[in-house]
Amino acid sequence: MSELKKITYREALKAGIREALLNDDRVFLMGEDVGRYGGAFAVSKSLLEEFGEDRIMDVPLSESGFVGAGIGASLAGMKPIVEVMTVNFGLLPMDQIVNNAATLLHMSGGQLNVPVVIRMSCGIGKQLAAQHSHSWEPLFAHIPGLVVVSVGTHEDARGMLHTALEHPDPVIIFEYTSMLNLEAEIQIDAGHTDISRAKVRREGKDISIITYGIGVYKALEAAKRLSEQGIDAEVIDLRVLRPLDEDCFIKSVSKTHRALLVEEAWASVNISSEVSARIMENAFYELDAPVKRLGGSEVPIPYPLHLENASVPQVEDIENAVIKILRP
Amino acid sequence: MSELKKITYREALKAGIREALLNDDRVFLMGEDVGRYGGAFAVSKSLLEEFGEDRIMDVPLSESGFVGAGIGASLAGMKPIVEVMTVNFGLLPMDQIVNNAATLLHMSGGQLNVPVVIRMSCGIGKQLAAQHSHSWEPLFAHIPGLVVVSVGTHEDARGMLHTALEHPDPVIIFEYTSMLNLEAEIQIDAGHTDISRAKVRREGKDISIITYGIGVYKALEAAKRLSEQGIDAEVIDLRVLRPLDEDCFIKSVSKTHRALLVEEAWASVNISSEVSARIMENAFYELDAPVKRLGGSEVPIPYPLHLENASVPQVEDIENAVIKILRP
Amino acid sequence: MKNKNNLDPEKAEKLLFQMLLMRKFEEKSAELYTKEKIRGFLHLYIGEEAVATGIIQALKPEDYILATYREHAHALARGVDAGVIMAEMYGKQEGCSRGRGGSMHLFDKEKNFFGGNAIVSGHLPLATGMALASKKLKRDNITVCFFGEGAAAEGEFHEALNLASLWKVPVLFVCENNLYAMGTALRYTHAVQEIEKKGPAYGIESKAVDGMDLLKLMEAANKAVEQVRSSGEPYLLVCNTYRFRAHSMFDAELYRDKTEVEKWKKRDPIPKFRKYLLKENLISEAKVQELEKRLNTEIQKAVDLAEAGTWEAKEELTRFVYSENPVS
Amino acid sequence: MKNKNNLDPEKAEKLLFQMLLMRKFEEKSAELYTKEKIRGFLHLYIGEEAVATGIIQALKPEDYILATYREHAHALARGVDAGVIMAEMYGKQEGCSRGRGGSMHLFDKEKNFFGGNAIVSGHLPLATGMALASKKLKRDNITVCFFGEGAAAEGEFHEALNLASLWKVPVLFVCENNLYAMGTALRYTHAVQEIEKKGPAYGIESKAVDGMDLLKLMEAANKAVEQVRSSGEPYLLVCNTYRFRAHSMFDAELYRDKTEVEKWKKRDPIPKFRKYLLKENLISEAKVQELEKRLNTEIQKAVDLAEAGTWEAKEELTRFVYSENPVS
Ligand SMILES: Cc1ncc(C[n+]2csc(CCOP(=O)(O)OP(=O)(O)O)c2C)c(N)n1
Ligand SMILES: Cc1ncc(C[n+]2csc(CCOP(=O)(O)OP(=O)(O)O)c2C)c(N)n1
Ligand SMILES: [Mg+2]
Ligand SMILES: [Mg+2]
Repeated sequence: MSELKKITYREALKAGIREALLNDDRVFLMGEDVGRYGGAFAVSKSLLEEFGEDRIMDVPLSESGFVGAGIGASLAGMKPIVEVMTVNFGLLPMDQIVNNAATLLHMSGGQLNVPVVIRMSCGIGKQLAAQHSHSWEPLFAHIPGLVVVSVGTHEDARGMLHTALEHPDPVIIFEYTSMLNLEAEIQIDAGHTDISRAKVRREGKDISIITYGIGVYKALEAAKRLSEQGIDAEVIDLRVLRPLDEDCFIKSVSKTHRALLVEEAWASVNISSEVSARIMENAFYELDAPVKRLGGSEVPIPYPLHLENASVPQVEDIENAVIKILRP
Repeated sequence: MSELKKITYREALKAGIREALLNDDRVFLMGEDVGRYGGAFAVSKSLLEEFGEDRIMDVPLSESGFVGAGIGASLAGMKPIVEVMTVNFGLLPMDQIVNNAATLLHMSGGQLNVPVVIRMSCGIGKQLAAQHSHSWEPLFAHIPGLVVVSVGTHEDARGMLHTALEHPDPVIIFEYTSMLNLEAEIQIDAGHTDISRAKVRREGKDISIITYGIGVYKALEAAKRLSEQGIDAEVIDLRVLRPLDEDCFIKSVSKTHRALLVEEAWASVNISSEVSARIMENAFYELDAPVKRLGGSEVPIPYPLHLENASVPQVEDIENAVIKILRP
Repeated sequence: MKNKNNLDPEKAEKLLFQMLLMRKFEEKSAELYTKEKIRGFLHLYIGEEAVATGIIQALKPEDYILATYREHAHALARGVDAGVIMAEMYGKQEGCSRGRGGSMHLFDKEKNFFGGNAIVSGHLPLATGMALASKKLKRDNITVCFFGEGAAAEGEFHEALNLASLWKVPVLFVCENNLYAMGTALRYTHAVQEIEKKGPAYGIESKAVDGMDLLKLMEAANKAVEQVRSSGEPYLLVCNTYRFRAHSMFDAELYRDKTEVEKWKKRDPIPKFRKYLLKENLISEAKVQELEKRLNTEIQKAVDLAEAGTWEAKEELTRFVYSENPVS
Repeated sequence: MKNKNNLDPEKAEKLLFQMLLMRKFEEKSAELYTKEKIRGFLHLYIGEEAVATGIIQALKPEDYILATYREHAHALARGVDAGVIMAEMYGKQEGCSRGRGGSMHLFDKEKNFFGGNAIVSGHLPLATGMALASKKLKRDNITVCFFGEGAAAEGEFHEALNLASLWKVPVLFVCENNLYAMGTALRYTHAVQEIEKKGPAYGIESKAVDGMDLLKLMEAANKAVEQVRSSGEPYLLVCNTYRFRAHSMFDAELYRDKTEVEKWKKRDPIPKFRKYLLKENLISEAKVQELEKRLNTEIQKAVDLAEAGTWEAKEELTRFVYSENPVS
């Protein structure tokens, strides 16, 4: 086993982008303020200096236009990484993403590949209020033709982009603004990570906590605390939200017989709904208790910290919910 | 009980719009081709002649612009009915709908009401291929702050608009292109219908078929056929997709102990996922069998009839799925 | 030996045949639509043939073409086989999009024909992006994007043109101004009705041309294409034309006078061009008659191919949602 | 007694005080941000004060105002109490949006101040729609919409201006051209950098004005407002200005030279106006000193109010997602 190094989530993302640019001339990064500003969240800082204007393209505010252009460029042989600064602006290019990127391959009878990668920073946690705190993974996960991945760990921050760029179909990558400064240890030679499989982040036998994104570290922390109370929770990071890796969580639930689904997105019609429905369909007779969900409050996120915190599941909420399921 | 009359779904919709225009001067209809063309599907035919250009406004192709303008007009005291010709163009104004219409009330601390009604024709069934056959109710149903309703019957086609216009918050109405020519009988004095409650369209005791939109008549037809085989199915029309009327379907499932969820939208992360998850959470111990879902195939809808038909649940599929649940 | 309009008999014959084929092909399509061989939406280009013909004759095979849902003529001009197009409109797997697209979604990657796009203005950003790829890859092809005057009201027009100009990429925007967007006349779509006046707001050279006159179109197209190719910068060519037929097969044409249509029919580009060729001795009466005969054979062949075509198996429904060989 | 610029001592004092208040208020806000009293995004208007001041002084109380996330100054000019704004920035329920909005989402319905919009250009369609409502309701108020030059690249700019012109509605579009959209300079945002050249493409009268000179601004604003009010038609006023501070508190300002900033600071609108007033004897030195003192008291009062403010109870989180009195 190789050495570990400490790295922030931001540094991990940046290392992934830099590697991609070094590896393949067809790769370029385009988005609002990715160059001269250094990236809205400093993820792409200094890449303009290193790679030049042709590879790191600042674009005007025109999300539909430049995302569409990225799709077009990918149709014509490039490998664009399009950054939509945050998912909060991600509805503006959504028609491009759905009616073009996700559709062209099928609609053309298999002729046209769209190997574009679209990165969006997302989530809550910086008191940015209603229009800037969205978790819209569920909206994109509804769309066939897209591969939708969620970067819940430093390992994936470092390794998912490469795999996404190798995919011949459009990949949407969700990154989490509130995790950027978070440090963690990863293998010094950490490599590419899968975008087709969920991952068991902690093995356990009493209950499956199924989550993604910001939920992963929260669930791991909750599992740690629960273990002190004699509860052995398994933590599953879904990672790929479409197509879902059903086998992974069905297997887990078939072992633990209980599940808690955790996510920050608004609680109705979200990823957890889908996971719950699939457990219902495929592991109903394995269940010792109904599957429960902890989702985001169904409100436009308010600005004050105490209300923001109350809007999404916290470690204590996960802990309590697990206890309630196991010791009703 | 009053007399019945035969009416097409189109006529019912039109009668609702006409009544709204007659009732309140602040109501106006705006959308692409609603006036001179007579409505893309002839729903608003002759209304321009009757009400004039100020009440029936043809607008340029600019969905984000005119939907946003409708939201603005509602902020300033009007009661706009904004028609987005079909939901297929509904991603273009989605930022307006989500970040403005659904958000302003909460974000302003309760000051700003947005009493706009947005109508969209939707669904599959006319061989219109991938970009023109969308069922995106789930995308809108994910958004708090919106009231999302689905017009699954002639009664609601006639009566839902009025109720929607009385609501002080934004209401999205989904109508179904493929039902426009369908005739049915409704009360001659059919009035306004609820937009807050689901409705049991057929009572039964063996299984609950829970659906909305095009699914309603299909489920009723399947229930009829099933009754000939001695199966007594209850059919629930969800009608309001946000906020869901959970009580209604939980009560039904608690009675029948089995459920089949039917919808045409893509099968993952859809309304049925949410309904299944809620049954899991609230009626798990009532279930005699796992809840099953029949959803749309997860493909961009292809043009040829046989493939189009294969993309969504048909009456036989519902019938077979019920039988499989009841007589495994 | 070329005449002053740069025409020799061979090219003259080819162009005349092309326009006749477009006309006849669409007349046949309309007939087949009423026979329910073709379904869904069918948008005829009849009256506008000079535009696609004039522009596409100026292109090289390696240039990229994007068009709207009204694109049979463009595909024909590009050299996509009439039979393969007809098969597509039948929904047969021998069609150019494997039958999945239908009339609105003709694609032929080998011919660099990129659709067939039915979200109005949705392909403009793609065109800018494809041209960007050409620039980055140092290819010397250009991208040509056809769209209606209605599309120019959409935000994506604004974004795509601004990006193309900022990036200095070789794209020719061809606005087919046929005075109507469905039933909405130009004066209700644009506050400024001369679409060519919009180019300067983006620093894009723009020109309007009589779209009913093939000679004028060829001249304008040759110049525009040459300029885009040599400068590597965008250009906006507005072709003022008229559609003789309804918007689609679902259109009662309530919004315009028959006399207006008749007036425009007097400017039919096909007889005009034929007359010119005869006058200039670039073609003989006998040759014209021969062409008409060849035409009938060609159309018959196309219909035969479509009729003999086969339906894709239902089991293939979910193919091409994702790539089959996920290697990029 | 008014001087040639239509100023009397009373108005002169009021305007100077207003600009000083904006400046001081934001300096204080920056300080409070570093103390973590204010969180989330904070965008300062320092350097641009003449714009909001010059425009808003020309308005009547019944006129509607919409602004961006950089709107403290606009709210102050509109007469929203500084304490209530500060409380909002603290997230206290005494704030003008009940603390839910924070710095980016100031609303005050009574003052006809409609935000506080943080999706760039998302409020332009709203403005067109509000003006449409005024027209329909035969009110004689106008709508004023502030936005940045970056916003003018978005499709919604195109759509909103075209609609406003087609509909002939009384809206004044005020482009605050501060040369940067975050870190993206004007030349990277617009192929044509004179934003006023975009108006004619929509048939909208447009004018550029020195945004650093209150007198010139007042003159231009008075004229523009008068014209919008009397004609009932839109107008585009481009105010060329500069922000002295970073885009937001998360901005290392890598994209511009300190010397450029220093150069612009020499054109600071506040000293310039003060000097002018002193020269013209519209104010005395003593009065200026008195104003400074009043200013400090006012700021202190605002901070005190914010400090003394209270947090909304967590239990209220889900209020205002829908209206509490669903009567329209
Ligand atoms: C975004 C979008 N909105 C609405 C429609 C419905 N629609 C299809 S064609 C059309 C008119 C387009 O007019 P124009 O761009 O002038 O092209 P033309 O049909 O005249 O060739 C409309 C409104 C659509 N397909 N896409
Ligand atoms: C649709 C959208 N895209 C991106 C952003 C992120 N963003 C916030 S402000 C800004 C720059 C806006 O520039 P401009 O319109 O010139 O206004 P300024 O900030 O200079 O006043 C950007 C890119 C956003 N808020 N909304
Ligand atoms: Mg047209
Ligand atoms: Mg700016």
